[in-house]
Amino acid sequence: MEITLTYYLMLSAFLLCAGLLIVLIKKNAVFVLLGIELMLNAANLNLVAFSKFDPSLDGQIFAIFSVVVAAAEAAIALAILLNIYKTYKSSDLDDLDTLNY
Amino acid sequence: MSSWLIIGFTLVIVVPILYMIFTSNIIRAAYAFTLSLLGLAAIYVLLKAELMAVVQIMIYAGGVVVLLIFGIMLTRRQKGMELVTLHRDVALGAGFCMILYALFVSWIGESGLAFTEELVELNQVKTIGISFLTNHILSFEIIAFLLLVALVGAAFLAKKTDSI
Amino acid sequence: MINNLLSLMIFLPLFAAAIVGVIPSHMKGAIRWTTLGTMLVELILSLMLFVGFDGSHQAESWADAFQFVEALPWISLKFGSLGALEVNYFVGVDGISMPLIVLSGILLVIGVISSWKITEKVKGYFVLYLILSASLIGCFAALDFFLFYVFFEFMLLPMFFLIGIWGGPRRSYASVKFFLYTLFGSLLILIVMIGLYLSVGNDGVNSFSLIQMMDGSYLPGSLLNPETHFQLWGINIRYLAFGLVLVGFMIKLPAVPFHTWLPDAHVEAPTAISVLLAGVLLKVGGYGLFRIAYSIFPDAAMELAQPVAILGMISIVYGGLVAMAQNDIKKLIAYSSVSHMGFVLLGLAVITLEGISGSLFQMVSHGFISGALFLIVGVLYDRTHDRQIENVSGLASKLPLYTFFVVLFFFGSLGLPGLSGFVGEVLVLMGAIGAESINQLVPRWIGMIAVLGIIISAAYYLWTLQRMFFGTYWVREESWDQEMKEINLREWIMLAPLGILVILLGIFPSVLLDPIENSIQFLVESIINQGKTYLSL
Amino acid sequence: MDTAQTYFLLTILLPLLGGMFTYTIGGKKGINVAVAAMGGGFVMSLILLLSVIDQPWVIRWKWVPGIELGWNIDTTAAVLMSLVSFISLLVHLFSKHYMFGDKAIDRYYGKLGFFTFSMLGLLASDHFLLLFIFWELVGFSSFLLIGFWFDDIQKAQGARKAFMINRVADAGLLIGVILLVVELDVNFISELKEMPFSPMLQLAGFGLMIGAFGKSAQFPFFGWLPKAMAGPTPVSALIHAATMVAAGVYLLFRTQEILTPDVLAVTAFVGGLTALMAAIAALTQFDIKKVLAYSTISQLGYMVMGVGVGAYESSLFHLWTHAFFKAGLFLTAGAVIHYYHHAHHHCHRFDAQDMRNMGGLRKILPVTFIAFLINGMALSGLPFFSGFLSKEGILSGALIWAVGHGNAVGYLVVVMAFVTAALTPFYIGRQILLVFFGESRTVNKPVEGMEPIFSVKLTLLILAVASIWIFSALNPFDGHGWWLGNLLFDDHVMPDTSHQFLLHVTMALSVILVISGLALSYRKYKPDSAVVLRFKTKQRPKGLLGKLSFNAWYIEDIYEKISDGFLNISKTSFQIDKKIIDRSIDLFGVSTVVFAKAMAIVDREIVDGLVNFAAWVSRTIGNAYTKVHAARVQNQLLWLVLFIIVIVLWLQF
Repeated sequence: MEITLTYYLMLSAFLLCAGLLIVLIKKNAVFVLLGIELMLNAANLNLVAFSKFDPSLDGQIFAIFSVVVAAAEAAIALAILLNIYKTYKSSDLDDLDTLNY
Repeated sequence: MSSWLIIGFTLVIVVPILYMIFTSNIIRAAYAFTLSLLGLAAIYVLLKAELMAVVQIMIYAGGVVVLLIFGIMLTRRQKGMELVTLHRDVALGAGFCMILYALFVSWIGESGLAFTEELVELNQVKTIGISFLTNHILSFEIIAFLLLVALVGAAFLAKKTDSI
Repeated sequence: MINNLLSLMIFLPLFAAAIVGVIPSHMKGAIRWTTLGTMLVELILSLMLFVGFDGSHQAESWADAFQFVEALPWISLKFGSLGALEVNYFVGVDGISMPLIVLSGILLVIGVISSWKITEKVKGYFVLYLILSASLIGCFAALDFFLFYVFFEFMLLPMFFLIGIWGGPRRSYASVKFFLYTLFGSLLILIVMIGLYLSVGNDGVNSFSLIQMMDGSYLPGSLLNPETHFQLWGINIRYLAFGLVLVGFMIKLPAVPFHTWLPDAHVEAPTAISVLLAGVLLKVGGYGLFRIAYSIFPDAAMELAQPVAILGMISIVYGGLVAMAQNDIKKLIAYSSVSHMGFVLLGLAVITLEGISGSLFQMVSHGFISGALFLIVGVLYDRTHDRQIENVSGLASKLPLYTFFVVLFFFGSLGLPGLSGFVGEVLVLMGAIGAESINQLVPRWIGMIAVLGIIISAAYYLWTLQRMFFGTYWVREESWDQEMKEINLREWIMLAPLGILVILLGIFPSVLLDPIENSIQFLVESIINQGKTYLSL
Repeated sequence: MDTAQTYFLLTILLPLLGGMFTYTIGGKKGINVAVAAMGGGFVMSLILLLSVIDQPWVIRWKWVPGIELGWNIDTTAAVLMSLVSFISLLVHLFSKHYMFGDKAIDRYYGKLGFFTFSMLGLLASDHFLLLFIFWELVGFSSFLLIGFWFDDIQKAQGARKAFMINRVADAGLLIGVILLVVELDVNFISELKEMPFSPMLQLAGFGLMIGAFGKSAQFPFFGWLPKAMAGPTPVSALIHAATMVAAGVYLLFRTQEILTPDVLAVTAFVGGLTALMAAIAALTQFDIKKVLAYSTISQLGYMVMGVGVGAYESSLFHLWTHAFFKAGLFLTAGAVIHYYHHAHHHCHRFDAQDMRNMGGLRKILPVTFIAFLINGMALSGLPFFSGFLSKEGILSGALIWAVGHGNAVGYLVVVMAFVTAALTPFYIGRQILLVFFGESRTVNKPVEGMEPIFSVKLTLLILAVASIWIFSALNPFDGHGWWLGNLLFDDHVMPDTSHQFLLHVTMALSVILVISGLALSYRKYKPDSAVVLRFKTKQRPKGLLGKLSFNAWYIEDIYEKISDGFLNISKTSFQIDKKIIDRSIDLFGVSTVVFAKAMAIVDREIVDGLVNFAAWVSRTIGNAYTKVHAARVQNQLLWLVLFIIVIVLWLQF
């Protein structure tokens, strides 16, 4: 069986949709972060897969950038999450409704 | 041979992700996530992107996941309590996501992006390093600055609340 | 003479009300004496008005028909291009309002004396009383329609509370009925007032001035201008306006079929308030008919003379018949008021000199007589706390002096010559029977049927007299027997002046009619002339 | 103020002031003041008569703007004023004895003075309105005097009914007066002159006629006079015999110029009818005063008829003579009643006025008997008494009138007049025989010394003597020879000689009738006749005519029916008032409230509901929208996904 770009793109799409699904349906904020990481990975996979057919390797470079940004994002997000938890004694996203009222 | 490997690692990615979707336990989900990240790294290797695979393992599996697990432990309500999360809007979310996936699939299928010809082998790490400091120097600097800001910001946020 | 006599008369009671308002409420004596003093001053002022009134003054137009005139700008709102709202404080008297002011002055004093026995919430009572008296006098003196309306409405509220708080057992029903009826009437008047305001004025400036309304200085092309012939539902709008004012004041008068508030209000009201209600308040209705309905809409008055006269006739006969069927003496007198005020309406409707002077005389004389009659009922009620005719009999042998007054006022009311009631009635009947040959407004038979009224009134008064005062002495309750004492000094002071006035006016009616002769003549002429002018337009 | 005015004012005011003085401050001792004032008034009236004999005294003054009232004292008025003053003086004197001991005698004199004043004023008024004023005042004072003993409800009722019946007739008079004053511009009685016929004049004439019928107790108003007998007997003498009841005749007499022939014909007919009806009613009465009352009505009928047939002078003459003899009859009847009242004061249920209890007073009260006899003969119309003379004139006048007109009604009037002339001596003879002759039917031992005191005897005798012919006319057979007639009537002419025959017929017939009447009554009621012996226990008559006579033609029952009818109308009106007018007003109020409630419901449910609905819609949408976009991040993401899908689809297709 021939593995083509299409295959990677489909896998990436699956990752994206799965991450999105996790973001949408899980109540816990940490879980949501997991989903976001998953979606970022989907992007990375795309970049890497495209760069396989690109001599400049720009795809990989951007994937690395993306990983770095994702790491920084995760750190910041967790810091925010901890502060929220301190304030609201909850990590449930539904409880964060102050702006609603 | 290699295609079977790819399919096998794909399963290593997909199955933990499905588990993540259906489970309520965050810790287990985090472990499953780690597994799927490792599977992804393997895919990268098979895609001849070794540097990317290394970065994936080091930063994601080593850094981000550990960070997340700390986050899970720190936000546990009380000792001994199950690390359980609840689901919401499952049907809607699943529906939308499946529709989206179907769209993507059909779109990808229609797009005709079906490259098969592979490039010649290169010294990837060297090429990437030169690119960083030449073509992509601005991006590199910005990423560095971003990391600094993120570091300071995270440290600041993680401080005691009353000092804000 | 004092320059601001009328203003003084209007505002003195208000001032006194403020003073009474600050007297501590346990000092009942001080409150009573303050009110009495004020009212005595009012009486003196009204007598000064009577004496100072120039009866020989021959008016050329309404503008110079009034005396003691005071005018001050009051409310002046400018709405730019929409025009302006100009209300003036404009008072004055002519021969029509002057006797009524004097009547009020006299009855208000007597009302205070008869209120002496009010022991509950004295302060509130007298404050309301003073406000009422101010608005009564203001109503008779106002020459600005808006001012008149303000005083007219101002009268209702104290009256409502005076009946509703100090009244009898069914007081709330009565007071609400009174209030709604009168409010309904004043609503009709308000409509006409606005219509007149929009139609009357000088040089495009609208005016509330009654004088301009009576002189007929209508703005060209305006709603009520007789030249416009504006029609609503196929009827000339001036007739409609006249009808509205007529109904509005007929409620106050009251004339059948708008009279049913009166018996209830009278039965429930305390004695003094009954006296004022019958003596003065009803006259406001009559005065309104004189001043507004007939003076401003002479054309409609002439055209509708016959229906109005028939209403008056029905009031006379029907009121008397209903009075005969009463068992409650206060109700009887209330219905007799309906009957006697019917003469006012009838006399007015015919628009002849006799009719109108009789009508005015009847108002004054009915004021004294019905006031006295309610005092008489009050005397009995004070002793027995009962008003049923069949519960007492033969009082004449026990209370001869009281019976003397009863006979005097009963016969005064049924029109015995030599007492004031006769003069008014006979003048009205002369007017009503003679009108056909003078101005062809009202056919003769109406007056002839109205003569039945004097038979009926004799019937019920004599029957009452026989049932209550003649025969052997008997009272229903043992306890009443001890209370049956001859009238005391206070009651003497109230009844004797009224008796003297009734006899005086009966023998010398010219005491009242001479000073106002010119005014009445002018009124009649202006109604007839203006009416003919308007009708020919 | 000229002298005539002074005299006039003194004449009318002295009785009033004397009475008022007695009533207010004089008390029981003030009676003498009232009597003295009345005496002064009488003297003044004579002086007044003398002063106006040449020139009538007229004064006008403004009453109200546009109407002038006036007095006019001509000879007629002055003569009648003297008459009233004189009789009133006699009544004042008589009452001193008669009312002695009554606890309210001061009030009695006050009312008497007031009545005299009103009556004098009535006679002196010139303006019709002024006449009406005094007319009413006379009625009022009569009410007061009839109801003098108001403790007795029967008497009070009598007073009320008398006043009411008068009032009804007065309404007619008022219409007549107003029509005269306003429509015809006829104001002053002294200025009356013949007027051309007009319907208005006719109507006014009928109005005046009704008023006169009321005061003079003519059919159908005569029922009040027997009721008026409830008053003290001297009052009956003064008011209901001599003065007040004559006012109607006086009015007709005064207004003869303007009465139309139709009015006169009706007047004549009703006068004759009343004379006959009342005479029949007098036949069967038991009450001594009621006989006299009906006799008064009957005689008044004569007078009214006299005016109707044009015999004004005779009417006035009859008024004059009747005043004396009827006052005398009443006063003597009063003396009789007074006697029985005192003789039986221990017996409460005793009726001192019932003739069934009387009899044989001739010996006990001789002076009273003589006075009664003379006055009775005058009443019956026996020659040589005053009544004969005056009645003669009326009867002949009626005959001449009937012959002149020649119609059936005229002769009917004449027949009625002559029948009455026969009945009058019959009933007065019956009364004299029953009261004064025979044996007493109750008092076994006659109480001696009950003859009244001197002043009363004097009073009675004066009135009796005045009924002798010589005080009226010199010729006892000349009905037109009234010596005052020359004084009163300028154009006093003897009747046409062509009627001489009729005059003789009348005279012969009336003498025959009177004597036969008297003879009949003696035959039936002679002292030892069967009727008299059984009279004590006599019951009411049984026969139709007897019942009609005893109940006075049921006139009072008719009044009762009418007044019941009025009361029913009144009650119906009240029900209309309560059930229809008031209820419709209440209904209006209630329906307003209901409407208001309905509006409130509409307001709450519909208008408010709409607002609420709008609010609900926006809230629901808002809530829904809140779910979409608000705080829950994941929701926003969800919708984001949806829109991405949508956009993707849109881009794709």
